[in-house]
Amino acid sequence: MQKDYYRIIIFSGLTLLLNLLIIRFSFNFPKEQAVSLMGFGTLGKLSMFTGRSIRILGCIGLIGSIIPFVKKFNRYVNLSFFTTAFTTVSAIILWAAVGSLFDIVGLLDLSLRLSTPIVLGAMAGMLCERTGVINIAIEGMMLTSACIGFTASLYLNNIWIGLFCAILSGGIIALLHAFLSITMITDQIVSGTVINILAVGLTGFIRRSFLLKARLTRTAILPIIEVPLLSKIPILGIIIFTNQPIVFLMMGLVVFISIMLFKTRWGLRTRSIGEHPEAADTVGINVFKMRYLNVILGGSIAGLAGAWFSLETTGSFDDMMTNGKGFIALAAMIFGKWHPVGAFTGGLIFGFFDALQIIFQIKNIPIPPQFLWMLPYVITMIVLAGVIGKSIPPAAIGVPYRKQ
Amino acid sequence: MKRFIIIIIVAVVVIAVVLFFVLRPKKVVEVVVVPEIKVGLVTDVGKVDDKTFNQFAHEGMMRAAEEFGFEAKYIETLQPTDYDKNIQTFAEEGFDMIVTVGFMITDATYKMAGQYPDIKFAGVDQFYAEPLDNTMGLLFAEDQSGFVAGALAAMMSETGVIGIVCGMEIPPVIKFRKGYENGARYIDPGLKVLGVYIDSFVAPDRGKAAAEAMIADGADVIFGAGGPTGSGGIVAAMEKGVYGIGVDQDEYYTTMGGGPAPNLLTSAMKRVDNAVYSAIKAFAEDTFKGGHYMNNASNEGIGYAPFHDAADRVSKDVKARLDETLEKLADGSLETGVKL
Amino acid sequence: MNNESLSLKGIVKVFPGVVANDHIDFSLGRGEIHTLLGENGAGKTTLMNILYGLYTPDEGEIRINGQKVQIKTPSDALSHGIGMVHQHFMLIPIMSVAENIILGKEIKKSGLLDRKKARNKIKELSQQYKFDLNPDDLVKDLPIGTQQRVEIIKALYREANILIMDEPTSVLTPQESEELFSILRSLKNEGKSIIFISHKLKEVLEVSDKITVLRNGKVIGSVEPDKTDEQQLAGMMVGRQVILKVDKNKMDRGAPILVVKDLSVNDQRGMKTVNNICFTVHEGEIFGVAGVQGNGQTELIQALTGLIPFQSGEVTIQNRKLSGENPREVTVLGTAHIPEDRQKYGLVLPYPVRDNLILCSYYGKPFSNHRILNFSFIAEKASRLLEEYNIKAPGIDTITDTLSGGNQQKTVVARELGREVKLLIASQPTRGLDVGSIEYIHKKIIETRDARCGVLLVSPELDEIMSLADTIGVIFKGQIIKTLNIEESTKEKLGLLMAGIYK
Amino acid sequence: MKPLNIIGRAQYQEIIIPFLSIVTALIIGAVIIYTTGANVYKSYQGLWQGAFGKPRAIAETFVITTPYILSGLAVAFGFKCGLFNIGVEGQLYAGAVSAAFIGYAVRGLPHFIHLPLAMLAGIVGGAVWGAIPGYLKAKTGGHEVINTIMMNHIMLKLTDYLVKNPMLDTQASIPRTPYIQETAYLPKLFPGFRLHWGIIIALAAVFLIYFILYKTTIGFEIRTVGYNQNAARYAGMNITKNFVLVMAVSGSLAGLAGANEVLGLNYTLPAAFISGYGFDAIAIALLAKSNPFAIIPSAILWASLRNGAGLMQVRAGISIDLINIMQAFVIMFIAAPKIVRWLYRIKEGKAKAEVVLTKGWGK
Repeated sequence: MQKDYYRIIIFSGLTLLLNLLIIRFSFNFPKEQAVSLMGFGTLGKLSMFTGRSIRILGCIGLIGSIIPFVKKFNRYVNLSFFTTAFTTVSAIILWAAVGSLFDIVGLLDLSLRLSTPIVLGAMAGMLCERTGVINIAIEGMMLTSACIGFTASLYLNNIWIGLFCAILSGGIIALLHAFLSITMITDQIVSGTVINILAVGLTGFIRRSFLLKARLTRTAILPIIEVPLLSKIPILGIIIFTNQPIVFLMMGLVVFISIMLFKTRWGLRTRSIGEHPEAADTVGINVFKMRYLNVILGGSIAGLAGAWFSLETTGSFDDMMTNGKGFIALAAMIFGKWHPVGAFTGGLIFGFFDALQIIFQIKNIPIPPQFLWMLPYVITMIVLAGVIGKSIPPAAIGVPYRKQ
Repeated sequence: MKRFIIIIIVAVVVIAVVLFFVLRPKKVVEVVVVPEIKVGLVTDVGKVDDKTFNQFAHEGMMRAAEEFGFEAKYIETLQPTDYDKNIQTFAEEGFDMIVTVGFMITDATYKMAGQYPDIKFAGVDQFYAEPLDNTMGLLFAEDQSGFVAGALAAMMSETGVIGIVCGMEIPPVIKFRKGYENGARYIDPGLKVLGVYIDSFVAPDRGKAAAEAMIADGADVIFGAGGPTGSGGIVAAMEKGVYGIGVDQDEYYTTMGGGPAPNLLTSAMKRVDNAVYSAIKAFAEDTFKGGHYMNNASNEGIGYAPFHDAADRVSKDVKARLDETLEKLADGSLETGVKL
Repeated sequence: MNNESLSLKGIVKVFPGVVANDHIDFSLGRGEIHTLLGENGAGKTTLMNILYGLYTPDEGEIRINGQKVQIKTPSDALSHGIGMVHQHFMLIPIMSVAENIILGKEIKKSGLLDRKKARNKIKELSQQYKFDLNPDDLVKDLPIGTQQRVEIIKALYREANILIMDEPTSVLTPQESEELFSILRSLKNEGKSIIFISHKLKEVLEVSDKITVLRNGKVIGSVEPDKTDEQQLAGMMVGRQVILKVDKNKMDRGAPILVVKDLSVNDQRGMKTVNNICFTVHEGEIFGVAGVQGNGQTELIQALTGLIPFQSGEVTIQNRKLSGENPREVTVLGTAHIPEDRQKYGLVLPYPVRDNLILCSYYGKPFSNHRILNFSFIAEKASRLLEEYNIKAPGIDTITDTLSGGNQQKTVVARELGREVKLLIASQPTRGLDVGSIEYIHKKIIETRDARCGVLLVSPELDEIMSLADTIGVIFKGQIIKTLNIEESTKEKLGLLMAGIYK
Repeated sequence: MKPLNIIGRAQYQEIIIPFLSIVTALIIGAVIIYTTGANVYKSYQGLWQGAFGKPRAIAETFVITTPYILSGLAVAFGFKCGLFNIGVEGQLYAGAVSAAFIGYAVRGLPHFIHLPLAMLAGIVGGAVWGAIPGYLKAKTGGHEVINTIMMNHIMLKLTDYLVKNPMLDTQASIPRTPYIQETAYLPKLFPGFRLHWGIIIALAAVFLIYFILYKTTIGFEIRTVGYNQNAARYAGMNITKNFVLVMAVSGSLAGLAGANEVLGLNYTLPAAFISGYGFDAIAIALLAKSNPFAIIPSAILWASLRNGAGLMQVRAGISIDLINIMQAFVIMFIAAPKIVRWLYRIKEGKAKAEVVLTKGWGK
């Protein structure tokens, strides 16, 4: 009880302070002169007086952060966090938009795209972990399949076959993980580390042996697809229904895996194995087979995430091009409490702040870029510490299943 | 269960074998030459095929080695603390000349040059406060290169907004960016230049995202300055149908894989390969002299690549003005205004 | 024997170092409740795991309805109509009853799970056997007895004809056990055959049609219940005459040592499971807490020993008030604690025995000095305890995990009683142990009492409470509803109290 | 007689399995070298000579071994308490930045005060950076795995900012901090070699960590928490305190590694200081099965592979990628001894209690 109270005081106190700062900040803009322009795609744009708008936001946040102090509303401490997060981000966006158009639709579109590999990676990890196999090798799987997918698409001269090979190679690398951690009963984190190291070596080696000697550097990239009719919807049409295949696949997979996990036989069995493998075994479910299957499926999704880098985005492959996104995906997965929608949210937060960082730089906000780069990481830590709290992993995770 | 695993293992083996034979590189017939003189190259953190200066330096070295019959080897550095060690490895293997690539190796090169006075050193992007007799600092006027790119971008832009996607915030990149901005303003002082640093040289996805955000903000020329990250920006430009400008080397051949690339205007060249080549050439012809060697517009150390597929879209006037700018930079009548 | 639904012939199963099943023959008639009786480690569970496909036998054959069958996996067993209710329930706590039941034999509609149909089917089955189950409840929220019914429904849902019940009564009250027996009888009347595994003689005699006794992996013999009695069965089971009664002197009650006043404790989910409990334990007294599992015993013990905080009330040990949630404080006051789950709380299994023996005293002199461990003293002390408490381990450096359950528990007991103690809090101290170890630990508890310590003993085994305790408090829904002297308590009386019925 | 024999076999296996693992990895490496058409003998000769061929090569191997030991020890120490510290990279930076700052900014101190002060700054920097995720884990349940990954990224950016702005040496042609005062130099061990006293400090740290872990009550608590948190609480140990303590010590080891690099080797901190030690450290700790003394050989192995790679590249033109592939196989074979046993038909020795390396998500 007492601990909770401190938490409320500290958190709401901080948000209160932040909102007061925002209100103070709003007076920096001369009345009637500073105008922010927000673009909403085809819906047109909205122009607002910067100072006044920021002040209104600050007041909303202030109310939100005062509420938890009232004893009756103690449990709304998360509300105060979310309103303040909203007001702070909005206030900074308004600041950035002074004098120039700030394209909200573009920002969201970019966020969704940048979140794609993270969400996919998180779901890859989730599939493994839901059956009780830890996967810290998402990074390695993504890197390998980015490389293999690209190589195959070059040599076979067909990007769709390349995409298929990327997914396949993700699955094959995952098979190694499954073999090591399920059959060989290796510590699952060790096995993941092996794959991460191997991936760096292997891709570097393949790139040098097959790509550079052959002087091949570039392939086509996956086409942009506009969903007929739906892409005409204002705002959503651009953000959701006009995208490249892997983004669509990602969104589809979030829905599909949610349904699969919670509504189908396969999902029920998968979850049961992650929670209590003996129980699943005693009702005749083949634990080993299900684990293999899920780890390989997870790897294939990681393969898709890898293809996003090489085939969908850039049409080239560079060493280490996944740039630690696999580890971010791991964070998104834990953040999302091993749920596809949670993983999607987590990935989106990263994508959003990464996109925001770029746009802030373009808008010349006088903050050193290093601090903007930090943004997604700091936000994740705060959210994890204050709002999400403890996320409980599947009970049997990391424990190899042994039959007698 | 067992059958299931066996099927998968067999499938993997078959795929692996097929891939192995399909993708097996042609064996290069080795010509055995017995060279007497050995040239070595130490990379900045990264590999000799990183599409940036490491690769170009390596290519320049290979060209020279072939021409003069030298034996050429390289060491790829993994961590900055290994610079000294890698240079020493060459020195103790009896190499006669060592090329070090990147400004990060400046101090190590200088130190080792003092230790091994008989070996000649050439350092790409390196400036020594008190140069030794056996060290040659190969410097580049990136600002001039960026200036030319900026001038071209300003002339080609219709919206009055242009963009630059940079890699990490390090001196050569900063010089490119500032040169680009000044070049654009030289043509059109009211021009808006959008710029973004990305905290990695190998994040083409984020480079692309940055470029897209700029294009959404009205930019119609994107200069990608920073390895694969910048190339990501160019890819975005190609996709969205706006102009792109490459960096360092002619990206028409590297990033765009030899075309077609109707929207790739040109590349802001930084001839690391030429500089390394000339340094080795000087050594081969015994004209090696310590000191700094500035590669700029006046000695064709920087410049711009051919327009290739975009040639018919660049008008004669534009080209004339561009060449004039380059000439002015070369003869010193025009300054880029970049100080670092 | 055309009425034989199952027969096992010459089953052999060898584990490294142990012959768990040595040429076992067993046959089960249709509509029969056949009990497998034996001590822990006699091979009952191994045999049933073989039958259920969890283990593969090294030798022997299994016939079902006269047909020879191969059972390699549980799904083979299920397809032959064998269902099993495991001693440790095979239920997934965070899933619903329905999900647990249909797992492995799901009803599908156009690719998705048909929850509605599953729910109906479960309701139907539970009505048929008067189970009163809600398919949407989460398993973790259900009482133990209900969880067991979920397990039974799980088997029935799979249309099992042969039902294996592995020690089903170990977690139930006498009343609940009675209900279970009537369920078993009605199952039997429907023509299902039941293998009932137990080591409790009374209930075995009550429920079975036939009893087969196992000892050390061998079949000792089969008897019919009306032609035998407890003494004979016990003799067959243990191989010698056992004294089921514990010898002890009359209590010599001293000053109060543990006083619990109006204590309330919440469990992990924030439910108040201990509700204003009051009782006192005196020097030289064994205070037994009797009650069905899940009535707040676990939380009570954890709060008393400082593992979890308490909401209100006060606890005094040796006239010192506890500050709450501080196990060290409780230990320093001279309290020994034998936890209910020795592997989870009491021991660090990968540690050598030596380290487990100092787990609660490592921080003080002479075990350590200025935070540096005094190894010579520790080794000496550990060897002494090893000998004194008769722990069968090759040495003090033996990894605890490799010891048998009895020796592991002895390690805990040695550690806790091997230091100066004024109060012993023991929770289910003999759970899952063999008869020899049980006797030993009972003896130690009595000795502790006779050394003028207070003992708080919590056990769901009424027999254990009745043979050890001097005073018995019955816990029901987080309260001690009645305190009795041993002289005035009978099993029937206690059983009613445990079920919450008292006058 | 018989039990003795079995014990003998177990010990023999403890040596033979790692040995065969390395041999097998080398064989796989040879096959890969062969497929690229290079000379296997020349490659391995280069690898060996590059690592141990000359006094200087040996010295260089130990120069790399130094941070490997310290950072590997940092990860292993976390494992002992069931904490997975992926944040060694960030903590190393924190140590390097702090040490560099004290090294150049504090003037006029004698050597025997300035050097320890700078090292202490590195230790404290790393400790603080490590303690934060430890505290968050204990208090809010935030996973140390995520938090340390986040802290890595944050530190990377922070270092970049610091070195390019407040700590920039404006005289230098590259973005780096000013050179540290000579009074803060960590002296070289032998004249003419880069090998410095850091290796001695690292070895001392191994002994110290071993002592703490196995000879003190602190270590007893840490190991107990690592194996069984419930039992630790039962025994009256403070879990929160241990989490914070372990992460702080782990961070301080990493910070010391960073300080060593600055004070003993570079004498400055450049902006693009990419170490990568943090991730190698995980591999080294896993290879050593978190045993402090086993960290030394595994660090040497890793260092020699990396140090030899240079000469291998010069002699045979083999890319450094091969080293990564071989390292992956070494860990794989050591972690999955079944494969090696199967390959070389070695019978299983006496069953031993398994070494718990990691605790999944730290339940």
